[in-house]
Amino acid sequence: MQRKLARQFYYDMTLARQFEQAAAEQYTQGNIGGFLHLYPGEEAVAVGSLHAADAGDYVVSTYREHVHAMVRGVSARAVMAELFGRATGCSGGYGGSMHLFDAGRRFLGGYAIVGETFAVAAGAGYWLRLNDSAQIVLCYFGDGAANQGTFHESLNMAALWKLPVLFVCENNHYQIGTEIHRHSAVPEIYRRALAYGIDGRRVDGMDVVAVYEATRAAIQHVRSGNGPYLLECETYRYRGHSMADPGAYRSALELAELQARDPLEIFRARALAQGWLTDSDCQEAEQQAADAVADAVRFAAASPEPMELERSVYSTPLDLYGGQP
Amino acid sequence: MQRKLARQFYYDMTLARQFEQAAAEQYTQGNIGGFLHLYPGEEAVAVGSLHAADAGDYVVSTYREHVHAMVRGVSARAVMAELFGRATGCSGGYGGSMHLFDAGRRFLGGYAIVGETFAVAAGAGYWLRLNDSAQIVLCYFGDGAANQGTFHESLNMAALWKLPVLFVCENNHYQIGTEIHRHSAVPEIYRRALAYGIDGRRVDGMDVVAVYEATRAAIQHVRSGNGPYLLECETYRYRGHSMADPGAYRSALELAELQARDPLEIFRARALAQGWLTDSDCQEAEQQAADAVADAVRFAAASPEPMELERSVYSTPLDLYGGQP
Amino acid sequence: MIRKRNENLGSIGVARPAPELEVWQALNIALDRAMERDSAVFILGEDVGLFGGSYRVTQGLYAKYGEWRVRDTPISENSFVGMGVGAALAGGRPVVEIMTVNFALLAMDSIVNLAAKLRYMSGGQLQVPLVMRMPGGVAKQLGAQHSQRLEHALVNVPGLRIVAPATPQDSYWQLTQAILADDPVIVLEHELLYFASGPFDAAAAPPPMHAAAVRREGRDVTLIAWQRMVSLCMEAAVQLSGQGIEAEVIDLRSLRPIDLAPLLASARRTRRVIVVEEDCRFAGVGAEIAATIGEAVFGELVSPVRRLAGKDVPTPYNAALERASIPSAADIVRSVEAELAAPPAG
Amino acid sequence: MIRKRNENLGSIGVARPAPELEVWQALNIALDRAMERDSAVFILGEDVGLFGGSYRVTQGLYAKYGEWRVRDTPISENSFVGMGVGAALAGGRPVVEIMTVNFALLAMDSIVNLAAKLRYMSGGQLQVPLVMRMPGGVAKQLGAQHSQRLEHALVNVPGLRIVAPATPQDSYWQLTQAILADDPVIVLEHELLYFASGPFDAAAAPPPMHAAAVRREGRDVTLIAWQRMVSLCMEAAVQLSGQGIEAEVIDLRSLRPIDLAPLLASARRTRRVIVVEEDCRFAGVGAEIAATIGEAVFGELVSPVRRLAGKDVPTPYNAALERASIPSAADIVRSVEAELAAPPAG
Ligand SMILES: Cc1ncc(C[n+]2csc(CCOP(=O)(O)OP(=O)(O)O)c2C)c(N)n1
Ligand SMILES: Cc1ncc(C[n+]2csc(CCOP(=O)(O)OP(=O)(O)O)c2C)c(N)n1
Ligand SMILES: [Mg+2]
Ligand SMILES: [Mg+2]
Repeated sequence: MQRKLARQFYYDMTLARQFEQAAAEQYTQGNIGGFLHLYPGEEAVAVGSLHAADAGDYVVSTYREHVHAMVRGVSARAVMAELFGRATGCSGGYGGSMHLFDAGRRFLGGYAIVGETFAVAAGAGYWLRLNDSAQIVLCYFGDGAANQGTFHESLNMAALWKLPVLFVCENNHYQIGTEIHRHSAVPEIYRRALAYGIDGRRVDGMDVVAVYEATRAAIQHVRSGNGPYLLECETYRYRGHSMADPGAYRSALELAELQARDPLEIFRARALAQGWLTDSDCQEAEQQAADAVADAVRFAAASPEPMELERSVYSTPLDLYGGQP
Repeated sequence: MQRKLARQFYYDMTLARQFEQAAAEQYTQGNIGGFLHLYPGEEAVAVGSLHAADAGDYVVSTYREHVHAMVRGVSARAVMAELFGRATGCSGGYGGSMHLFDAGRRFLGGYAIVGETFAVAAGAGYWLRLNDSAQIVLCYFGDGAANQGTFHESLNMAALWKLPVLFVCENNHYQIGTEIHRHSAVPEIYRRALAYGIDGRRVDGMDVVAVYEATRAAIQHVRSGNGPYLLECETYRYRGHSMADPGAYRSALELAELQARDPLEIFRARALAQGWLTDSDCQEAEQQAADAVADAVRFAAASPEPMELERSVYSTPLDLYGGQP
Repeated sequence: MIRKRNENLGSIGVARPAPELEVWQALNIALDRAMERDSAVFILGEDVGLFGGSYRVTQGLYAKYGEWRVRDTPISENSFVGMGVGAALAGGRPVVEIMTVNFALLAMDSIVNLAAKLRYMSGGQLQVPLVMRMPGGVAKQLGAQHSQRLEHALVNVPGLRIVAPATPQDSYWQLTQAILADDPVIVLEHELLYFASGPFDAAAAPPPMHAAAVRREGRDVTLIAWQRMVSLCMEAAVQLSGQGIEAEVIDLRSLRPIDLAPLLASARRTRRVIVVEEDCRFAGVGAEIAATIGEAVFGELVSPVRRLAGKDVPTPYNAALERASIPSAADIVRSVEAELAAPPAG
Repeated sequence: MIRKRNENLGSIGVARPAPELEVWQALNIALDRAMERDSAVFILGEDVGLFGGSYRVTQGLYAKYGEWRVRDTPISENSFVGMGVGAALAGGRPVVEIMTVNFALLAMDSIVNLAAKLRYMSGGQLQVPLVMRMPGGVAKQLGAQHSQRLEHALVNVPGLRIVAPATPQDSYWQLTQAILADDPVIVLEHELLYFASGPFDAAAAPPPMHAAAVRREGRDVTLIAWQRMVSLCMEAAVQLSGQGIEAEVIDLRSLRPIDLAPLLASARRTRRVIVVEEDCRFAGVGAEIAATIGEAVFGELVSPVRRLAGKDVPTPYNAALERASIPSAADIVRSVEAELAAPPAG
């Protein structure tokens, strides 16, 4: 593995962990409102998979998407400012934690209604395919989302028309407080793809290198015109579902066991052992991440608020649209 | 096979064929309005499967449900009168062709929005299971319906909670004008059940005995507490999707080939060869069916129309509901 | 599917001589031209391709543009509307046909939570140039689940534009404009109007997409309607004219926004207003118009704004009951007569 | 999920002394009693069981009644509401919780095409005693997709009953009545009211499920509201009283049907009416009330019925903009002042 990539992985995962920690603190202090869904424990999924994608590929994510946005290139500043509801946020303060967007980076959001991502991704994929584009779409979703009707509908259409969509399941085994065996008759999500003739596999979502390799292979499959693919990443969220959830439905043992497989620890140990990284590389990355997060918080706090309530509901004022060809 | 059952099969299929023929005529004459979806070609499915069920089992069907209602015991009179929109119809003239109901016979209808049947059936099944009832639910649906999100959602829940529901797919290979390979990535519908760990199989839906036997086995499975089952019956509709559809998207060859496998012909030949029925049995059944249909038309035409527009929108007038415990 | 229905639109439509066309043809031409002009325009929907569309609207387009631009979908409403949103975000200009408005209930999340909100939620970065065509209304004995009118549910939603053409000319104009718009536009079509004919001039310059149209001038009462109710109002107006009562008939053409100025001007002139609505009465478009006019011209009316609307029942199958469940031309005549007979209130 | 929110209901609620309870507790008690009384009552919804409900409403019931009567569902809204319909047809009395009203958009088909229509379509043979609970409203920076109010879409639908309790007492009463009703009933709850407290008396006899309640009498102006807007109206009324303006505040309690008589009586007395609505203005419940009152008491009002409503935007995330998007107590005060300052129109 290249040193450069290893450094990137470690930095991104560290930034993710620290950013979310800071977001939790800012939420507790009342600087962030609404629902806040954090990503600690799942870093290897976004980091490993998104680094396997091209800049021209589209990314569609859920309400637990801060890290996806940042790995995609949205600055920690723009994400934190959005959580603060500021005009400098990546959605101008209009979206919030669950609705991050960056059109320029082809980061299509930020969806808070579980299951919407499937259709949006399939639609973007349809457009790419119609134009014989080499680009593809990455579509993130949780284990709970796999039970929404749109999963079925959209995967059938994606398969039928061989749309270039990589469906990435972040299987953290919980739909809020409901463990996967209590919400899914078949808890191996990748197996469900077979009902549409879609290839899929499961990968250890705590191992960023495994996720990266598996995603590269999957993207290769999709980009070559073989149609969609479903990559299931087994992972775990350390925190409750959102800041409002203490996560009381999980045993301390379960949590401890899973935290022992921490994606940052695993990667760090391996990178040091393999010589991809040195101790000082790691320390440097940690410091840099800490600086970036502190800077993002300062930036957000100092940013102005959006002022216009009625901005961009429409492309032109509602009653002025003439539409002359 | 018992003679009695053979006679019943032959009579029911003949009645079905003749009834639908008469309905088409009455539609052309303007005595029936709305959309009219007919069943010729598919008789073996409803007849074979419903005779394997108990009177206490619930039946949930689609908008192509005249025959299901009649095999279930709703009289040809009550069905025809409903098509005529008369007060003597099985829905009092309020429902129409797509909304036949008979609460007493546990015939729960009659749904015109594709995919609704799955959830309604699962719900009735939930209630039966909650009460440890020995009854089950039969849920009919088309190949096109299998792409609706509710298929996925409801089958997952049915499997998760081992609900007593037999899903019967009437796979006639068409969703209106769209052939199954153009609407389903995996055209073997029973294979989709595997995504929920639901057992399923495919049976020749033109062979009433095969359907009957397969349904008996499937019901046995469901009634014994093994959870849902999906039985896919391969069949074909001779007519267009509804009276408004000439069916121009199908080749004459395809139609002719399928009609050569006519369920009535197949069964008649076999029943005669096996000695289950005699020629005169058949003739008698045909005559009896013809009489019943003619009588149904007369009855419907002579029946009064419903008069009250605002009847039974609510259980009590909207503003009178007190609800004192 | 209903392939053959006829309802004559009488004198509705532009006044100058032009060839006659049916509504479905006008829509078909609008789609064809839009697809010719802009390769980003494509169609998604059930049986829109090979089959040619349940109401013929997409006829011929599959042969001309191929399956990638005229795509037959499975029965998966919420997802294919959502796909329309996704494709629009990526640069396409999809025209989604929901076979009937009744099935739009399955796609409400994609319509309301995706199409309508994405521009705003993204701080204006994204746009959703998506057209959603859907026929609805009470047709002929289609039963309760297939006789819906969804105006009441859709018009409230910020981010949507909603048009409701009643003539071939407007169908052409407004669908063309909808496809050109950078916002999600719902085109409400009416199942009983597809085979209605009227004058058509492809070269004529359209009014703004949302502009209301005075279909008939009159001094005694203002009738406000849209879609099929416009033709019933015209019919009623002719009858009333025979009794010396001159009704002004305004075709709303757009339900979001509503073009208020001509409504207020007319109300001020006639001082009596009746909104004729096929949708159920409760909190529908008629209520909005009555409330708004009532507020804007308070004290200038002879009597309050009346609403003649669909009855508060699911649509019955029986033909006579079905007819009784929505306003007829005779009902309109009776309402106007009652209105004029009553001594001025207030 | 918001576990801790407080909004004081002030003097809303029954007047006589009773223990104080929070809204979620009153709902919880109503469910518990209904389940004790009738074994046909069971609960379906996301995280209603083991987790105890996003807003605690089902807390303790899973332990007490077991998983078959308190069922945690997958995220499959359209199907689990449809299952509620199926179970109701077969004899059950399900209470379905849709985690928030926003997700009801996914279940519109089951609500509108199944629950609401089956009794009528079957000629009265079938009944659907189904309760659909769903919290909604603008809460605290939940963003556009999670801040919806769906009154506008639901109230128009024949076959549904819709209640919207604003106090613990009403929450208990109306949920109890909803479960007893043989029709589908939607119980609209408000996310910011769950942890509001108020007097509670389990033994008190309830008024009819649909009856409106005069929360405060006043001679100068009538304020009509429901859910959270009632408490803002009460707050405004107290402020106005300090200026010598006495506002009457009516809590609708039910949105379908609307209990018209007390509204009209009050309108006739005060001759000025303002409907305060959290939902967007266009063709909402406020429009219906304005149109109906405008028609019924035409000529008796000093000025037209006014509507103070949510702004025509998706709900922004930013806190200040979010606040500006719906009426506040200060807005209500200002509206009343403007209304009274204006010279009588008409
Ligand atoms: C349609 C819909 N139903 C319910 C919710 C409430 N909700 C938000 S997140 C969530 C659980 C989703 O679980 P999963 O898909 O596994 O994602 P995770 O949160 O574990 O990342 C639920 C039920 C929602 N947002 N949308
Ligand atoms: C949700 C929905 N979408 C579209 C339709 C229009 N429609 C009626 S039947 C039908 C085809 C259904 O095909 P299938 O399930 O195979 O049943 P079949 O008619 O072949 O028996 C369609 C698209 C509908 N009724 N409901
Ligand atoms: Mg999860
Ligand atoms: Mg079929």
